[in-house]
Amino acid sequence: MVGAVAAVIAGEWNRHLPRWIALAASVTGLLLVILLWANTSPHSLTDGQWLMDYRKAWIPSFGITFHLAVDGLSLLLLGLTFFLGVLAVLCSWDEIRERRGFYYFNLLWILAGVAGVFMAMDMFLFYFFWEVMLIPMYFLIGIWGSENRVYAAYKFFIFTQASGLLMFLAILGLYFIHGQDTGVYTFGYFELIDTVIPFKTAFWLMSGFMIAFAVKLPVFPFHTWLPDAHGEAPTAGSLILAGLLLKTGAYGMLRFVVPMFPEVVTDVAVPAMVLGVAGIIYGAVMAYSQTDLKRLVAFTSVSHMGFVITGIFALNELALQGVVMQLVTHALSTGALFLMAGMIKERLHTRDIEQMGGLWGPMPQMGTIGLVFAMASLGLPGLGNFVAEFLILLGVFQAQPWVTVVAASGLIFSAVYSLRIVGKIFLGPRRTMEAVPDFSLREMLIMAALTVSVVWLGLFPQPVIDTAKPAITELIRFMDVHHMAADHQSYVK
Amino acid sequence: MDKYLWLIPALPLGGFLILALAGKQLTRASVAIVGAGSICLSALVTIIVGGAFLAGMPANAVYTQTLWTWFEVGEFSAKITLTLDVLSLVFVFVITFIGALIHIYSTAFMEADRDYARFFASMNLFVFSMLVLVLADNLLLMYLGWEGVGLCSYLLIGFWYEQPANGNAARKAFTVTRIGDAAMAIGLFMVFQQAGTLVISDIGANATTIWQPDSTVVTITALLLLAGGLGKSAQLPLQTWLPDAMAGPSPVSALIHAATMVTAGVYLVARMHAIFALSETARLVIAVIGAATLLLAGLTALTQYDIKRVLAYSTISQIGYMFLALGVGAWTAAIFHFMVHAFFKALLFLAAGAIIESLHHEHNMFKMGGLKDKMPVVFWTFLAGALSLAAVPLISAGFYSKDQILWYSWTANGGSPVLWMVALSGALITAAYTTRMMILTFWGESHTPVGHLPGRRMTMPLVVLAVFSVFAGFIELPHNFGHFTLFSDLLHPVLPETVMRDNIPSEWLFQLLAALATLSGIFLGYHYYYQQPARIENLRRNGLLASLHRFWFSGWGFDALYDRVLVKPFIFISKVNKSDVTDRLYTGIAAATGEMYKLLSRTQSGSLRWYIMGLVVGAILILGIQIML
Amino acid sequence: MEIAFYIAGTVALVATLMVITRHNPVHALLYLNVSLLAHAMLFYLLGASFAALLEIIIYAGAIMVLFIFVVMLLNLGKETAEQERKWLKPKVWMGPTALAAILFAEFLALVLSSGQGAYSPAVVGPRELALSLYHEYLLGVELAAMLLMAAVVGAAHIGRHKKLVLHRFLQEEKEKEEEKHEEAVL
Amino acid sequence: MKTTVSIEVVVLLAGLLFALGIVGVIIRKNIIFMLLSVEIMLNASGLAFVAAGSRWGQPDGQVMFVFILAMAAAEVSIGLALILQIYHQHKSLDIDNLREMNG
Repeated sequence: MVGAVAAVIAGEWNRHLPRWIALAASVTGLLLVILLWANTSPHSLTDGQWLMDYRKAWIPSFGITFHLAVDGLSLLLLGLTFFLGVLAVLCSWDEIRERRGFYYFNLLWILAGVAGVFMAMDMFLFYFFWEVMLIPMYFLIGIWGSENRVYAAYKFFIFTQASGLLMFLAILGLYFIHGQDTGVYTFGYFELIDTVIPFKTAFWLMSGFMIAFAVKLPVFPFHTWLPDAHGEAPTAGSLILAGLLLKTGAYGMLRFVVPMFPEVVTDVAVPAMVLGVAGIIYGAVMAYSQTDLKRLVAFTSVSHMGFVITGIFALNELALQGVVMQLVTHALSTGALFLMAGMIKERLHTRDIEQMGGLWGPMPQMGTIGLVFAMASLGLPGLGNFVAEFLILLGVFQAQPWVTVVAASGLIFSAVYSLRIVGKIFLGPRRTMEAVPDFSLREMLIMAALTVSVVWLGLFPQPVIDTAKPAITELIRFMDVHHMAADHQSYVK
Repeated sequence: MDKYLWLIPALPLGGFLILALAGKQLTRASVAIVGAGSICLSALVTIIVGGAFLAGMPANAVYTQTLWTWFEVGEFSAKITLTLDVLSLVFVFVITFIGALIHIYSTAFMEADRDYARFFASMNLFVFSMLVLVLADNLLLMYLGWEGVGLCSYLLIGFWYEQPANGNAARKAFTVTRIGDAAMAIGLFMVFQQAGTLVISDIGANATTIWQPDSTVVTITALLLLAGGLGKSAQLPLQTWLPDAMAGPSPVSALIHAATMVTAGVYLVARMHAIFALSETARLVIAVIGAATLLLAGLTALTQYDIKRVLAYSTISQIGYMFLALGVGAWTAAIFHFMVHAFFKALLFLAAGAIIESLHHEHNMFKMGGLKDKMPVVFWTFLAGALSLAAVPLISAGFYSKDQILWYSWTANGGSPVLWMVALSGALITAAYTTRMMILTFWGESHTPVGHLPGRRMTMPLVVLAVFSVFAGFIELPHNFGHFTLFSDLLHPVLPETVMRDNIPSEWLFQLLAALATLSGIFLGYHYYYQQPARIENLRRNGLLASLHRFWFSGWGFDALYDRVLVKPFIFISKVNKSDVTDRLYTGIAAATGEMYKLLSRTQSGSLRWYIMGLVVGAILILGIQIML
Repeated sequence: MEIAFYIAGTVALVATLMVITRHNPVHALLYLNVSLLAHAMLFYLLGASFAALLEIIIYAGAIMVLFIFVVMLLNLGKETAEQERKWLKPKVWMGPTALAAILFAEFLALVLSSGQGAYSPAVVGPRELALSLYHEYLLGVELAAMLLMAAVVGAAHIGRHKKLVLHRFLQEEKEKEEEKHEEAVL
Repeated sequence: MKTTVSIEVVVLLAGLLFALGIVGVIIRKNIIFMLLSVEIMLNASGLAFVAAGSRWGQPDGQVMFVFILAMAAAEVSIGLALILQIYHQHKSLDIDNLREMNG
């Protein structure tokens, strides 16, 4: 089973043939994940955190292994990866007309990188995949983007690359500290996680990881690459960027930062949450003033990711479950909004919302779907985002009530910008007299899939929650153990 | 019968789904059948289930039905559970029954509209959400309905989306109520943190063990929940959205902005009475807000030209009465007034809609007039509603419900003479503006020719509602009128008895005063608008009064205030920062690098002397460092 | 004999100062020669007699002659002196001098802080020098030889061959330009 | 014949000469003068080497001087060749006229 998934990923690396192969590959990936989920969910969720484990020596002399493993959290995100992968292939069906082979090659390569990031259990391998997803994204923006694409691509690349470098330094630091302590030089996750690090060093190492993940997420002061990258990327690029690449940041925090540096994380929780809240509000306010539809949606991402980081650092089960939900639902809702922006652009040849208006008349279907996702992004109950935001806020309230109070104002701002989207695009008088056809069958299929998922997540989120549960409880347990250990130490002193 | 409970909300939901997914393909007739039929069926199920419920009252006086577990994390669990007790029964009855009538009315009213299916889809979704709101057994599910009605309200206010003004009104409505909702969400978090559950019955049962009476925590929790209610119910200070919400079609105004959604706040407070009962401060706040709102909105209503805006402000004012009743602890009186108000206000809106449509979308009352003979059915039904609104003694349902509130506002435990005075002057104002509206609309000269008369499908609901507005009052009579308390008895399993103060004065006196206030209000309106309209002009010429008039007309300047204090600064900050200040930091780094490059490339001048200078300076620096160290 | 040292040092300083301030290249060269002879004296006083000899023979003899040849070849005379006079203004030399002064001050500070006492220099004769040179520093000598070789070849190459070719090109270009100019005028 | 001098004085003298050389290089525009100043600097450093060698009674200082000498000879021959070349091409020895980079 593991080998199969790995083979899919490996197989994807050298596809040069156009869209059918891309579609086939991502559908296969999706099917495999679903199969895996169906196979394992009933019994193995209760016992043990890891559903699958695959290990093979890679560069043994440096303690590097090709080690992939999947737990509930990774499984969810993997499912998301391939689901969005299928949609991304579908949505670029007609949009991309030049250099198709290379385009799909890049797309699949990104998917492979993201999937690898979600599964890698070896720090070196993790970094490897982390970089793997970066460069094709750069090409995707730089080659198939719109007017200002080179600037955006550079900005994206420099931000993520610089932060990735910091992470690599931190990984190396961890590697050597662990090696000196135990004599075993290894990049393995399970070994490194137990490394005992002095607080000060731990702080710096964590900062290395944190900055990498925070840039990717992106957390408030590091967000500026996002609107540019989103604005210029092709539709599928925005979809992947919003849906998957941002998630790797959050995944990294959940998987590495929190369990590896529990004491430091507890120490910096409040500032991190404040940053998160700043991101929520800043993103929302910024979103309100944007006239470029894609930039607008990008800023809403900043706002939503603010919820994620706030939730992660609340460090309790409610909030962490909320974070997982938020990752999934945000990918769906924001992805859908980007898709819609792409579709509108195909029809009107503009992303400027000042030039839109009254599109409900000619495109009632798109209007309805657009409304659904605008509502999802403002957190309307009954849609997935509400469950996520509610759980996060509820969890954060247990930790820091005041943070929640401020974050809740994000609910108001999100209403303001979401309604602005709907109002400017679909309502009001018509601005253009061009004929705008409603959804084609292919588009309808994409949007219907997204809508059904987001509603399903809103009404029956329990399967997702159950799947992520072992990983989350493990995380919480880890925190508790460390707390007890820390308490114990302080008693000894 | 409890296993059919789910049908009540499911029917409108089914209607919504059919219309939303297949609305394009259906004919107008089938849209009307699906749209209105689902609600009528729902009303029928309500009557059957409600009848069964009342006939064989279960032991704990509730029907519950758990459909599925929504989500469960750690100790937190939210289930999709419907629960029916008498309080929700009253609401469900009003929602489905009035909803059904309004839907029937709309089939005719919206006949000519392009988006027939969309209208009914939204209306059905609204009814569904509202039913979920009142049937929810936990606060989270209630929140779902709560936001759902907000969404539908948004959709329906902005129904005629081509006019930007409608879209703005819709946005305003959603945003303003959202402010309350955010506060309410925080309230939910507090409740969960303290009670460990969001199930309403559990909270109610354990409230006294969880919270100390009059502790700060319970007051804050109560006030946060109240904020949600204030937003939805358009009470001070979040009332500004409701008058603008009249941009929607008239049936929408009737259903959402008069009969049902705006009373969600009343429902919330009544539902969570366990918490509110524990906080003296919170109840005082409710009462004061209610009193202030009723006075303020009443005075504003006196000055409006647009018939629907008059009705909107009167709605705000009447809900103010309900909040006042809740605040003083007269729970059942509030619910009673809610029910009666739902009947007559829906009636008034529908009749106003009929008038407006007949007069080619003329909203200004001063351009109406003389409709008494031209539209007799509308006139008589409107009169019935107006009598109820003005609370004309004995013959109108409004009198019985409002009189009860007036009475309790003095005598109930939380009441006081000041509140009573305010409520009484409110009654006078209500009567005055109702009379003004009646006279301007139906008497006097005709200013606009009547287009076509409303058809049967529009008048039938008017008549039914008129009957209810007159007779609904008789199910609850004052103590001295034979003490007939069918309604409050009904509600007592859920809501506590109103606690009275000691040594209260005689009720007769109060009723007399209330009646006097109403009649003098009517007289004032009659005098100024019928007998001597010239006097109004004289009054208006007075500078002070004219500016007062302007002030009231603008809704006491709240819109301008919020615009100045909240909206403008927000937009300003947002616009100023459009290109993102933090980006400057990074582009700054990039620009600095560029500058450095230019600077350094300037040094590559090819001038040997410069190079040597550079060498020397470098040597100086290195030696300098060595000396320093 | 310290007095001889100080005299020689002073002469070297003054002569050097004159070198860098003269306008006429020939004068400057002569002062440089004086300076070099003073250096030789200093070397001798420091016990490095062989170095002093080399200084006189190679530097003051051979290298200076090279300079003089070049000056003569280029026919640098009064015009150059005039030019130099125009260039050498206080505004021009103040800054660099100040910089050099700072550098020297730092150097001074460093040297004085080391605190070495006075000593009497030991005489290191040609014999030891030769032994050292062809023993320890053999590689360096070979390298120096190669350097000199390269210099000879390079100088020959640069100084003669290319000059002519480029010179002719330049003239041709000039002629062409002049022709064009004339055509344009006509 | 025996002199006693403090090493500081010799080194300072070398430093002073070196500084003068620097000044010469910087302030003169004529390439010939710059080349002369470079010679001064080379000599100054040679002086420092010789002084150091004599301080410790070792031949190394003089060896270094010999190398410097060799290098100076090479440098001067190449430098003068270049000067000739430059003069023929540009009819000028002004270093500022010879800038061909667009800094």
